[in-house]
Amino acid sequence: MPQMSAIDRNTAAPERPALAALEQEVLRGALMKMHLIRKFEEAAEASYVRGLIHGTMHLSIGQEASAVGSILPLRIDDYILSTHRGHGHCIAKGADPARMLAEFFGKETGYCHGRGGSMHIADIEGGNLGANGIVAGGLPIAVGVGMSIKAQKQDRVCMVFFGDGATNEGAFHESLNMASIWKLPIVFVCENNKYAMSMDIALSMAVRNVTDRASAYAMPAVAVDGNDLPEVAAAARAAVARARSGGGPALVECKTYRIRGHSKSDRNLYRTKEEIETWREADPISRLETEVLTHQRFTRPELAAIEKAAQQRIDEALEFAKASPDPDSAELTRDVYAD
Amino acid sequence: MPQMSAIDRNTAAPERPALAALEQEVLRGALMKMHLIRKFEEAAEASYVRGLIHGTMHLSIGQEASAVGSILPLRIDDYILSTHRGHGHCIAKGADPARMLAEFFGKETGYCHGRGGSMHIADIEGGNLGANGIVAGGLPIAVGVGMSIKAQKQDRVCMVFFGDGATNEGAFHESLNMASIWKLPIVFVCENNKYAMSMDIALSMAVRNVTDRASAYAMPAVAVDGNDLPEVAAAARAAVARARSGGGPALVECKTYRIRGHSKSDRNLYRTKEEIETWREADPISRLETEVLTHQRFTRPELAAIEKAAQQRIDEALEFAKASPDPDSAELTRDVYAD
Amino acid sequence: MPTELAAPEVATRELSYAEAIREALAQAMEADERVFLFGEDVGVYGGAFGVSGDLLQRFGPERVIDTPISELGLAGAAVGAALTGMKPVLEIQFSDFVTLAMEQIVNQAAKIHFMFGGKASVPMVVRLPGGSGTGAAGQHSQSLEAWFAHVPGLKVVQPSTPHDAKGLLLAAIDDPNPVLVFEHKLLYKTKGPVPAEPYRVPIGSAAVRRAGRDITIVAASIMTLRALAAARRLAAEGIETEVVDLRSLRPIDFATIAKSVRKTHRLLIVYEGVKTMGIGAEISAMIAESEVFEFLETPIARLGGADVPIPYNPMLEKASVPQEDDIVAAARRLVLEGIA
Amino acid sequence: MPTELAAPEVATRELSYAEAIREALAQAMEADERVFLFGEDVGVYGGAFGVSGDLLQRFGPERVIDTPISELGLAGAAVGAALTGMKPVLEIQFSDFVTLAMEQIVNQAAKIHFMFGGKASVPMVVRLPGGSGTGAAGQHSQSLEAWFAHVPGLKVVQPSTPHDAKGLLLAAIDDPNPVLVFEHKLLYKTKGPVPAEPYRVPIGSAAVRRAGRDITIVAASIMTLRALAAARRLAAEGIETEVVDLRSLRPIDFATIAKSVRKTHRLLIVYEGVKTMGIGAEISAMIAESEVFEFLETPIARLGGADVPIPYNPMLEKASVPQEDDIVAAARRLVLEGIA
Ligand SMILES: Cc1ncc(C[n+]2csc(CCOP(=O)(O)OP(=O)(O)O)c2C)c(N)n1
Ligand SMILES: Cc1ncc(C[n+]2csc(CCOP(=O)(O)OP(=O)(O)O)c2C)c(N)n1
Ligand SMILES: [Mg+2]
Ligand SMILES: [Mg+2]
Repeated sequence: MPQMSAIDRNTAAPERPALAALEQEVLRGALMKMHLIRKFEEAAEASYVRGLIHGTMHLSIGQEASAVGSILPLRIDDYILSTHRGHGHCIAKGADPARMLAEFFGKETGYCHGRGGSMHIADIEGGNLGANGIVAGGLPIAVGVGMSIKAQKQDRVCMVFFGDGATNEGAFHESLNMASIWKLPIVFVCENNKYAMSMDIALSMAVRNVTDRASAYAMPAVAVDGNDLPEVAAAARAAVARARSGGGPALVECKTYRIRGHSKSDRNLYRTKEEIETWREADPISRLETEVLTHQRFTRPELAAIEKAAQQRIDEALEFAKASPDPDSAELTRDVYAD
Repeated sequence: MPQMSAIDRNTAAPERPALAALEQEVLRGALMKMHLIRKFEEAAEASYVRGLIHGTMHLSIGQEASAVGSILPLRIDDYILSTHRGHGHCIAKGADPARMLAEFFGKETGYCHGRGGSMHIADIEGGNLGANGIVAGGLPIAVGVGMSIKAQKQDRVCMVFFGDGATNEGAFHESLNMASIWKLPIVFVCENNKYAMSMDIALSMAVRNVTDRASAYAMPAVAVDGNDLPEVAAAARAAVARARSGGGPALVECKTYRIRGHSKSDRNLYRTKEEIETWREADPISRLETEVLTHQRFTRPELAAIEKAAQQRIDEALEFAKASPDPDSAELTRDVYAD
Repeated sequence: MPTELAAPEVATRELSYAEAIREALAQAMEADERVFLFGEDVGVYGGAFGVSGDLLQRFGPERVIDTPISELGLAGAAVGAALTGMKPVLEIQFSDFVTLAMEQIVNQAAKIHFMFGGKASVPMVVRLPGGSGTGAAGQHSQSLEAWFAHVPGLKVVQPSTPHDAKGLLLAAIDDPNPVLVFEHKLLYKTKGPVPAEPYRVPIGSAAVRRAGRDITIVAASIMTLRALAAARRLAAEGIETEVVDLRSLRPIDFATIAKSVRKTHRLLIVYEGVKTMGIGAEISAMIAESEVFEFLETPIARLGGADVPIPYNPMLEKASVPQEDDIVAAARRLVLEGIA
Repeated sequence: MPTELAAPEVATRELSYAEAIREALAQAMEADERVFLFGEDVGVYGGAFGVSGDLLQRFGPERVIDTPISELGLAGAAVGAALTGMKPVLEIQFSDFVTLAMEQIVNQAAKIHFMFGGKASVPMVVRLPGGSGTGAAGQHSQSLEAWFAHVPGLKVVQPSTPHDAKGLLLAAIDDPNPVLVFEHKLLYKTKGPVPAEPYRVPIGSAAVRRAGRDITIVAASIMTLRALAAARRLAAEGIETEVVDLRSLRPIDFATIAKSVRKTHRLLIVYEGVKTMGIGAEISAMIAESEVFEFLETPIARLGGADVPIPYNPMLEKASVPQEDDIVAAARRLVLEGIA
């Protein structure tokens, strides 16, 4: 429970259950992670603009509540499988932003020793089995992780992320079916940000919600406001608990929005400025901050301190990434095979 | 209307609508085709046993009503796409059993000049775009056929067949989704015969019916007794009319049963003799014959004449196939490329 | 004296490779209403690499079709449309994603004409941006064209110039067979002369891009440009290089390669795909089993991609596929030391 | 004097190729509870080719798992299970269906170890019954193994004997990398000596099956048997053939092949996959770019599948892949006339 006097609490309107369910340190951690993600991506973007990073990147700015809220109920030994838009998931699962940025910079100190880059960051020790450059590529892998957990009689859970566009891939269908018939401990988290690159979900599927597809697998499904961290966390908590207790898989759909373009080549021809603006106002970080201020869970200076700490960590991460050595070109074919 | 006196008609119970909807010549044609399919497959089976045919084959004995009933509302210029279990569809669409059997025998006179065999019989002029050796392989092709019909502003329809097992392939999902968002003139006919090879549908999917999957695509769907020709025809007629008039795709699920093993290697380890016997009693041909006799649409001698004519046609087909020449080995690479 | 051969046309107008492809698409769609383009983000976005550009505006959403992310389904849709009177052009956003569509391309498109005894054909085109060099790492940088050269029933082309990008695509659209066009991401912005009117570059014909007497370099796609640059440097050292641009991987224009090797007695094959089982293996083997074998004075050398997924780090990425320096070094070694 | 080399083990017990595979699976599952078998109809049906047989009864439905028809999903499931501590063995019912699973095998399984900087590995095995000869026509008879030999990160083996079928499968299950085992449908019923205890045949090692001085035949899978039969006929004509059974396609045991060619000065490569871009192309190219090139007295000959989808008609089907007569003729041509 938050540390405030009974008087303070009485003056504030009662917290909604989803927020009340988040203990103070959990909430602090969640805020910190959302800031870390935002600052991380801003730093990456700035580095790209300055030519320090090559390739492309897929930013999740605006989607932080979906990543952090979903992962909040997970334990360190639970697994996640992430996407091309995966920085948020990675940080939420506890990865070190410095090693992530080093990977972005293609450095030997990066999570993949500079071999993978943004689209392939994996943090195996932290339970992140990897971002994925293939849309829906993680979904079938999740099935195997679920089989593995079950075979080893572990009480772990596997959470797999994917976008709305990914649900049009055959892999989505095959994976949800197998997860369901075998009652695997998998939580399917769809981050529905309304677009697959330029493709409006209203044009790419005939149903309104991704959850409308779950009945084909007799799978419980819930759609939540993906920019509302407490709601996302509540939905994820229920799905994770169910999966962990042998109840089988579930689908959580986080309705959210990506503020940035799809990738660096995006000219935003498929959506209006107004739409972007509307969603900017639903920013998941400031929304949560406003709410916790209202309920006096945190003071303004406390929130500022969290943000500042996040910024500082990312600044340090950037220094680390810049200062790190490049891989040795003589080791080009290292790690092609395990031995 | 059937040619019988008013007195006769009065003594019989009224026909159910699905049967009454079938004009006498249509019904005769349907009975004839069901017999042709049955005799065709029995002849193929016997030829295989006698070593006249090599390879394997997938018999649809017991599923004739599904093939014939579904195709009954189609016009000659409508398209079908068929499966590995496709003899029924092919004959129902009007193919010549002699050229089909010749194909089975690998002869130059066969539909594919002996290059394709049972799993690849196509009758392009008759609108059969081919059987398919790949489970669910025809489904994505149907999407393109639907696009083609629409682009050319034709009033044709494409009917694509597939089994229950095929609905677990990603191709099923991708195809139904695209057909639905683009409102393509496609009728999806699932012949649910309870098994995919040895896999019981109860184990391979978490929902009871294939139709339970249609809502994921906002697609109308209906399940019918697939051994009941008039019911199958009625459901297909509605779906075809809808598709032809621009209403978009629909799914028809024919619940049926394959009496023979999956293919020649099947030892029936996954099902009981009793189950097979129960379904044998629901034989679609004798069921329909009993009903039309009851309603005096046909007399016993008339029915016997139909069956005999079918047998005779298949006997002739067999002679044709046997007497036909083999392909010329010098022409091994003919038709690899079109020019 | 070796010279850079003049471009086959007297066109002076220059287009980029991407623009040349777009022009081919536009001209094909204008000339034949059966032609349409579809794929992920080819419409309003203008294509992930900007190739389709304004085609949606010019031809409307019924002929430039944005699709869901469903590569297998899309390839199948191309088969079905081609089977029934249309001429679909499918863009696979990155050639790596063709891994999802192999079933329809290999089991259906490639085999239908044959399996149906010649009664139906599948005139579809698949455009596949391939290759490394953009920092997109292992799943977005592959060169998988060699797989398709192994599949009877398919045709495979790989243009290296804007001129050929247009002419090969138009030829592919004309062709009654399924044709895969492997474009190269790094080439989209390269410029070159492109005649304004529609024209075809025949599928199955290689092009001698530079004449020389000391060594033949057969190169494909972007490697042709690197080989030409290497040839200029080698010429300064007195090594006269003949550069053959492969252009078609299925069928391979063996006659042009053989003719060149008969003249130069040395062969170096340069390609971006993984060396092992890459297209150079086939070319080498074709030469080694032919009567040209007797004309060889040195082993047949191949320069191909390293045995590694394409790494993200830019230096490693460059090191993983042949660069100009590598070509110069390999050619020198072959000519001067006689070893591959 | 050339002789048939004795089988490497003194085992007298004979098993069929299918039984040998089943024994390997059973022994692996007994020894290591992380190992499990899954795929379409591998359980109650016993496998489409009867390979798994009674394994369901022996190991129960949690270790011998019947699956829906979802090849892409299954390949991905193998990746996920392998990533997290299991050792999955996936049966793809006919190797042709791997076309549906390429994405997971090539983009994920093959690259994860590298892309993750060596931090994770994917010890999965995929068993793929391949080859023609059963009258199953174009979509059920392909030999697609060459594709995978093009992919860094994968290993590919192709056993020709019951002994190797067991030993290579056990080695594959041990291996920390994804391994594809291409079995041959026509070999399942062939018999041969198989030691009862578990043993490994090292991946990446070819086997000299017969010694000879006039010509080296490198063959893979069932072609090894045909090459040996051909060698016996050739011996009667005085042509002494050395037969090398390739066994591993990735990595290729170049040393064994090179040693043999240095001795015989002639090379014929025999494989069932389509000749163009088949595994023989790579072997030919490896020889042609090596110092062994100088030892060659004749061109390097390849006998591979014809440029055609596998036809249904049995005579055409036979004509589409190398038969014993073809091997005899090709070897004769090379030795007597010096042409490929
Ligand atoms: C199989 C595959 N097809 C296409 C792409 C190219 N691509 C990358 S992300 C993307 C859009 C994905 O949309 P969605 O799943 O909604 O995720 P989002 O980008 O919106 O987070 C596309 C088409 C890809 N990476 N993989
Ligand atoms: C992609 C693919 N996977 C597996 C097979 C092998 N196979 C052929 S038919 C079949 C069962 C198909 O079941 P279903 O779709 O229900 O059709 P049915 O045989 O019952 O008519 C299987 C597994 C195949 N031909 N293609
Ligand atoms: Mg999206
Ligand atoms: Mg079935």
